[in-house]
Amino acid sequence: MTTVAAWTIGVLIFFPILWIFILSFKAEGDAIGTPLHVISSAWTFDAYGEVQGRSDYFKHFWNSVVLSLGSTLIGLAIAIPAAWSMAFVPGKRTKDLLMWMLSTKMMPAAGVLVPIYLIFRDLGLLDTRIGLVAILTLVNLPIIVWMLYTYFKEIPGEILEAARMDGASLRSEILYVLTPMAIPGIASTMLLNIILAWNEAFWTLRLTAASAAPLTAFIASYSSPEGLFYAKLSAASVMAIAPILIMGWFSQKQLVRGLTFGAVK
Amino acid sequence: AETTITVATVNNGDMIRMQTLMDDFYAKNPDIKVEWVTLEENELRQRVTTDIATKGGQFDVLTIGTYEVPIWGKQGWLVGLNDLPAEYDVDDLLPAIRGGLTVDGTLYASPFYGESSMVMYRKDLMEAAGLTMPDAPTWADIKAAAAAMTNKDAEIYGICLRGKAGWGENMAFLTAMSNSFGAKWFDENWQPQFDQQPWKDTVSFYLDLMNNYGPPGAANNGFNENLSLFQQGKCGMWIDATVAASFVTGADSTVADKVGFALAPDNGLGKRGNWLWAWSLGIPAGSQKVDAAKAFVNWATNKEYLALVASKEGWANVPPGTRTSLYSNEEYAKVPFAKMTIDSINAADPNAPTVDKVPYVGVQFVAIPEFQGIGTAVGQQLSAVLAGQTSLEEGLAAAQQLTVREMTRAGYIK
Amino acid sequence: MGQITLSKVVKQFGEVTVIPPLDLEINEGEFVVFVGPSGCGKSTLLRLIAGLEDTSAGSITIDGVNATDLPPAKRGLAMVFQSYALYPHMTVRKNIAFPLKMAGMSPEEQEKRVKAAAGVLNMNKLLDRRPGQLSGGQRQRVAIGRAIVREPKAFLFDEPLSNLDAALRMGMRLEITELHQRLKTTMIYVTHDQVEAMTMADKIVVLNAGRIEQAGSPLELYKNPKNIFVASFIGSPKMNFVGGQVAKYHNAATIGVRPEHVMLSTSSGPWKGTVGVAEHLGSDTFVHVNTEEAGTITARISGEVVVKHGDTVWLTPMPDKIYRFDAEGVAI
Amino acid sequence: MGQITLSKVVKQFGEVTVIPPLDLEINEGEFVVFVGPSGCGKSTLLRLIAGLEDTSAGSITIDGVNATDLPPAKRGLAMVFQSYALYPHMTVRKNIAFPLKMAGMSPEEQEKRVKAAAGVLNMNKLLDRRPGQLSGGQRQRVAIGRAIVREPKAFLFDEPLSNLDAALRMGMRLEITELHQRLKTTMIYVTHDQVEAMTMADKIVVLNAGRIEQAGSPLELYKNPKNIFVASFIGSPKMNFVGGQVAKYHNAATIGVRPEHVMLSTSSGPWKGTVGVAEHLGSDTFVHVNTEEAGTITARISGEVVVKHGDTVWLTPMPDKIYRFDAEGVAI
Amino acid sequence: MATEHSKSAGRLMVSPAVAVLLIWMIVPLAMTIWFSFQQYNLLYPDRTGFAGIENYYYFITDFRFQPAIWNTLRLVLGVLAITTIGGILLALLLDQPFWGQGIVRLLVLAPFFVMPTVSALVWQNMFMDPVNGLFAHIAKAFGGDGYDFLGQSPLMSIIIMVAWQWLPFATLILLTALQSLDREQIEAAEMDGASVWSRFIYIILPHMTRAITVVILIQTIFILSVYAEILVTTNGGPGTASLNLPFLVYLASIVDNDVGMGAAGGVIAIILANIVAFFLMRAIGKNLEH
Ligand SMILES: Nc1ncnc2c1ncn2[C@@H]1O[C@H](COP(=O)(O)OP(=O)(O)OP(=O)(O)O)[C@@H](O)[C@H]1O
Ligand SMILES: Nc1ncnc2c1ncn2[C@@H]1O[C@H](COP(=O)(O)OP(=O)(O)OP(=O)(O)O)[C@@H](O)[C@H]1O
Ligand SMILES: [Mg+2]
Ligand SMILES: [Mg+2]
Repeated sequence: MTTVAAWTIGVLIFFPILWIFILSFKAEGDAIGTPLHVISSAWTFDAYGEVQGRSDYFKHFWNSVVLSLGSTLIGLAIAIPAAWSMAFVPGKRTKDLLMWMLSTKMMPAAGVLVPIYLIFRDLGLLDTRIGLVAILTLVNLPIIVWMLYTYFKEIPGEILEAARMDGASLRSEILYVLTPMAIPGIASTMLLNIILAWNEAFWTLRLTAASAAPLTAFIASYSSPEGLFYAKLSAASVMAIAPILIMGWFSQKQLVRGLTFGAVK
Repeated sequence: AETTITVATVNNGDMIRMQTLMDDFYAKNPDIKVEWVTLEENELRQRVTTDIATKGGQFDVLTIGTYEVPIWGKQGWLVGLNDLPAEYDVDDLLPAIRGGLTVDGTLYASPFYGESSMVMYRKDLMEAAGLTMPDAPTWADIKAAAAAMTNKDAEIYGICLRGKAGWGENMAFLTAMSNSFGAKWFDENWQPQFDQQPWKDTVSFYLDLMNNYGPPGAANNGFNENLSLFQQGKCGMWIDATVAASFVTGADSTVADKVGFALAPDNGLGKRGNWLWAWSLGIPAGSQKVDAAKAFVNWATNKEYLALVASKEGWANVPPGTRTSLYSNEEYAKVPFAKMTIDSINAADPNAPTVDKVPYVGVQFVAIPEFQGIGTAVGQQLSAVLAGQTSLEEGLAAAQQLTVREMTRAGYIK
Repeated sequence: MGQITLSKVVKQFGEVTVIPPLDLEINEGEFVVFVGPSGCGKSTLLRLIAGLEDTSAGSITIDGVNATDLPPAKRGLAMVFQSYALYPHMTVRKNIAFPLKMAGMSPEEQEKRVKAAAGVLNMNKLLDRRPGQLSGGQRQRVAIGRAIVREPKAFLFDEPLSNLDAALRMGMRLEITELHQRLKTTMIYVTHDQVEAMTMADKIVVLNAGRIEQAGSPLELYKNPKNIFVASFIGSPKMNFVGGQVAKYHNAATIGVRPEHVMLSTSSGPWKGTVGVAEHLGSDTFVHVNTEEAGTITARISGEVVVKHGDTVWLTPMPDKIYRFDAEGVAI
Repeated sequence: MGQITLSKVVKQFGEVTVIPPLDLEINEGEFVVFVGPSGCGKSTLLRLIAGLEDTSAGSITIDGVNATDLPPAKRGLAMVFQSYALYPHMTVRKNIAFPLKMAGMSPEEQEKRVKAAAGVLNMNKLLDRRPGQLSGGQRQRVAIGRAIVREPKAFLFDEPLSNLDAALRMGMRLEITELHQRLKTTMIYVTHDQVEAMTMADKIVVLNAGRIEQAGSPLELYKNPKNIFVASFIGSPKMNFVGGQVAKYHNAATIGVRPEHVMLSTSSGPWKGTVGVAEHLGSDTFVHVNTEEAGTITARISGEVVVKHGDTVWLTPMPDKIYRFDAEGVAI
Repeated sequence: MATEHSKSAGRLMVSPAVAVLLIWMIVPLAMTIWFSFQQYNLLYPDRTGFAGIENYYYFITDFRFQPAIWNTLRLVLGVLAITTIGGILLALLLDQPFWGQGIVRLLVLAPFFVMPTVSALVWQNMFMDPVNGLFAHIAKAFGGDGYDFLGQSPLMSIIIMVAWQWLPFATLILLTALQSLDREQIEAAEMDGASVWSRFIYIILPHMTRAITVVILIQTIFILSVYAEILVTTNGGPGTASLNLPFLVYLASIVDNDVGMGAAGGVIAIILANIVAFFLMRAIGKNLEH
């Protein structure tokens, strides 16, 4: 009973993804037919062939990897010390600071595009991975800091004190004791950030041209082509989301634990 | 040394096809490498506008339309193309198209393909209904035909028209249609005209057609959605871009051999409801690689390229609507929609688009920078009217009000 | 090595004074236990000595050197925390070696010392496990190992046994005592368990609201508590206190008598009462008697006595074991 | 009210049999304690009685009614959990009133009963706090309050004191005992602390791997343990066991002697040894002696004796207090 | 944890990071504020200068402004309602033991990884299309007509798309919270005679408050700035039916190329977001403590 209900709902929620997966293996003419027709018609790799022929998937894929990993690592490097200070040497303003950081995430990106574009132009960062890494770092930093902060707060201060008694300098304390202890938290922060960076579709589209464009730009060229496009769009979508989906599935335990933002003790 | 140029282009079929033919270009220009940025039309326009206005310099060749070229050319943002080599044969360009891309005697972009709009219809359905479509129909003919062909139970809708909001979507169609009803955007003092009878006539006729004979969800149908519907045989008629002709008669279409073409309808007022557009290649003034860019533009838009496509993909797939010579080519004349396309293009006059005199150029748009925003906002209003969310009167009143406001702010209305 | 002197040490948190000026002398090799009720400042005092908190005033001298402003690492003390504060991501070996690594010792030397410490604590087999794979008692040992390995001038323990269950507690108590007998290093030990204090300490320091109520050897405190507070804190079960007429008769505001010094009779005695609860431990019996004259009195009787709830009994305090206190609670 | 009978009760988790067929009779008003090592099935047995687990076989009768298949709420029993399982988001008042509210009682009636329970447990002032703001002992009381208020046929306690510190434990132990004497309701109490078992129980049930090793009054178990398992479990400090020659001499495989039955002399006795650690409690001294003949023996001496680490002493077990066990560990 | 030594050393070591962080966040904000008072339209390079509050004035008096505010709120509340209620129900379901629990978890989690653009495209074309969409096909199979989701209920359609993407997030946080509930508490309630429903209302739901709070907070942050889904599907229409604040800002700054007005819109959006955040923190912030 539970099994049936849970599976039904699980499959329903997953269905859109399953459906584009199926459509991506159909000919365009078949893909637009009734569901029964879709299921029963012939399977083909044509859509994938066409998509790959039309755009350089691997370049976009590699850019996505570099951007999401790069921004995540830099973000962590900045956020770990900041979160350390907030969690272990809190001031009166710590909570406010955190809230303020989060509120900057609510700023509509469109409103800042031109200023950023101008800065990027002057610094020669347009269409470079470095520039995008910087922007994605900036965009996701509040979330990273917050996640790490909630994690660090759960680490007993006694352990850091023990390290201090043991003669560790502040650097050693963070490097040898805090960071390794927070590995699960850091890992899930990384995962979430990679996902957010991978799916970010405003800046990645508007600050890149050819060389730094990630998969979001790749998918943007399929959003309204001419003629029948269900199969091609499905194939492109599958190619764009598959890597992150697979990564997410493999690491879901980590991810879910970290996603709770300290909500679950 | 090798030069790499970045080409921004829309994801339309003809452009995609160009990307598959690059071997020819590399053979002829071994030291130039081309990087593509392919985006959806609106995305591309915004992306390119930001870049050129801020002199970001990320692109060396831009795909832009007849709306941008006059505005940008005037700003000095584009490199003049008067010095293209002789074999480019600038005089071969269709005069209407060339006129739309020229500012003060300088050609600022080279047309890749040009289009107007026309009626595409199902010959078989017309026949079954006992009707024939004149080559130059009136709106009344269209309505009668739509009524006759509609069979909702069989999922056949008499007419498919654009309803999706956007200055390049429903407003392109409606503005062109309004021209044939004697309507206009602005009078000679830049006063918006949505509160006048001709606009009301236009929109109510449009609503009448769509509500009675159109497909469900038309308020979200743009070019592409309608194309899908037509290819599946669900539309009796479709009034849209002439380039669609090659798709509805192409391989993906279930009705390829049953399509007839006619000029866009009129109302006896001397203007037909068709537009004029050309996707063209321009070079931003900030480009560091103008020579390479010019070489590319020349390759992509001269006569040889047409021949190249014809040899690889057949005449039906040649980018249409740019050159006189194409239409005098006998092979091309066999293409079923060739004549109707050139007739449609010739029927449009960007410099005198409306029945009355107006202070602007552009058939289905108004070539001022504010038009994108205003057109989109008005488009939303009319889309809401089509979706039944507001009434015709309210929609037009809102359109009038917002247009007045924006034009006042921009300083046109003193 | 291991002589610690606190003079006029004060600690304030914001407005609140947790430790008023306090003087304390800890001799070399001594096992000093801080006891006192929760919140009385035991941990704070220990942390001041460790250098984990700054003193607000006063000075701390370690082996004759003024250590008041030295950082924790420079004081040469080792601390065992209540939670043990083991590094969960390191093996036992790495945990123990950590202070040596921080001191920049060579890996060979580290290994040698770790081996030695592990030998002392009998945990050679555990070296490659992680803290998560250890039982409470084993963790405790690792924490001590981490302290030993640095050969500190003194060990500081903050309630190291309070997370263990009763049985284990007893064993670990013995181990620490034996360790002290072996190493002869100064140890400062915080607890609020008076059995621990009694059995382990050379010197007990009884704290109350940051003040030292009394300091001395366990038996001294047991035999001559300076005041009611100390008397009630030392000894288990707790001393019985009686006021009123009975006390007046002894020329005191309050008298105290320990349960082990109360004799029980089924026939006669000065205090008559009914048995409330009788706890039969086999070896002893704790009888809680509700008397008219003296309120509820607990008596501890060796071996087994047959009394039940509701029985009428008579109690006699041993006359020479009666403690007398004045109205301020100070012993007379 | 409160007569509970288990007959041939079996509990299996999957393939594993945790409780083999077990019979047990609990009389009305009795205070029964289940003791045994960790994992022996104490909690499981309690939960079977509560109805939180289904029996795999056998039947449970409560007050003559077959309750084997009744849901927990219908059995009329109340349970106090090890973690107390207080509802953290409700005030103490709401916590205590919860069972009444679930029973559909009117708010006035609820309030009346809550007040009464709070009075019994002396926590009128705590009613508006939340569990998070209470100390361990106070939480314990709320948990008991929640149980009392329903006037259950029997109380079930699962190690209710194991989260408290030693001092508090003693106090709460007394409180529960007094409560039992007042209410005279059947109580079933699980612990692995034998001091609790000894002091509280009318009847102790010693469990080992789901089997009942021995059941009887505390003193019965103290005096006549059926086997080594029971003997070592009951009594504190633990009984000393000696095998080998010494045991053979007593015609047994093993002999046992309790620390309180070992006499210490500085001059003579059968077992010579050196003092390891001497723990001075004031009232008693525990002396741990390493003997040649009998291994390490703990002796408990009343009052204060002056022995130090390393002293040579002689031990004498009281001859009539020697327990003899055969090779299977069964008492002879 | 707090000697002057460690405090000052800590501050010193952390200050560069915090500074970088602050600069990173302040620079765009300051530039936005600066531009919001400037005349700056990309297509009019020569019209520049101080604009006073004109940009703000025009942004706020735009007839689309009010609908945009309401739609923003509706969108947030709609998605929150679906995801939290749905999330709680799903969490309760997935918490039961059943065959294939791990796989179902993965299935439920999947939408969280899908790019908003892809999700919108897929929903719009393959599901909600009134002629070719799957829903239309299903309706037709039962003799009905395809429903014009995006034309007739545009905002609802977008809420569905966004909710689909965020439901996994809510479900998994709530599920984790549910699993952290002390079993003994449920058993205690059972002993106390609480029915399944009472247990849910009085024990389980209060236990999840904190998790629900986090779900609401995080989702609000992200949903307040939803824009890709609207861009791909309805462009805010028909009319203003699905226009939200970020999209209005997008229209101003990118479609109109009016940088000044876009910046003003951005500033207004931030102010409103902070007001929402403030009330949110007031209303539920205490649940986040300890
Ligand atoms: N960082 C701090 N800020 C403010 N007050 C503090 C701080 N640390 C401790 N205190 C206060 O100082 C007093 C003494 O605390 P301390 O931890 O030393 O007590 P303790 O004797 O160790 O108690 P316990 O037996 O409960 O561990 C308490 O009242 C406590 O509230
Ligand atoms: N739900 C369960 N599934 C499988 N085995 C279980 C379950 N509950 C308990 N057990 C097993 O049953 C045995 C008895 O467990 P129980 O909790 O009754 O022990 P206990 O005597 O209460 O121990 P403790 O003193 O540690 O609380 C243990 O071996 C335990 O692993
Ligand atoms: Mg303390
Ligand atoms: Mg148990």
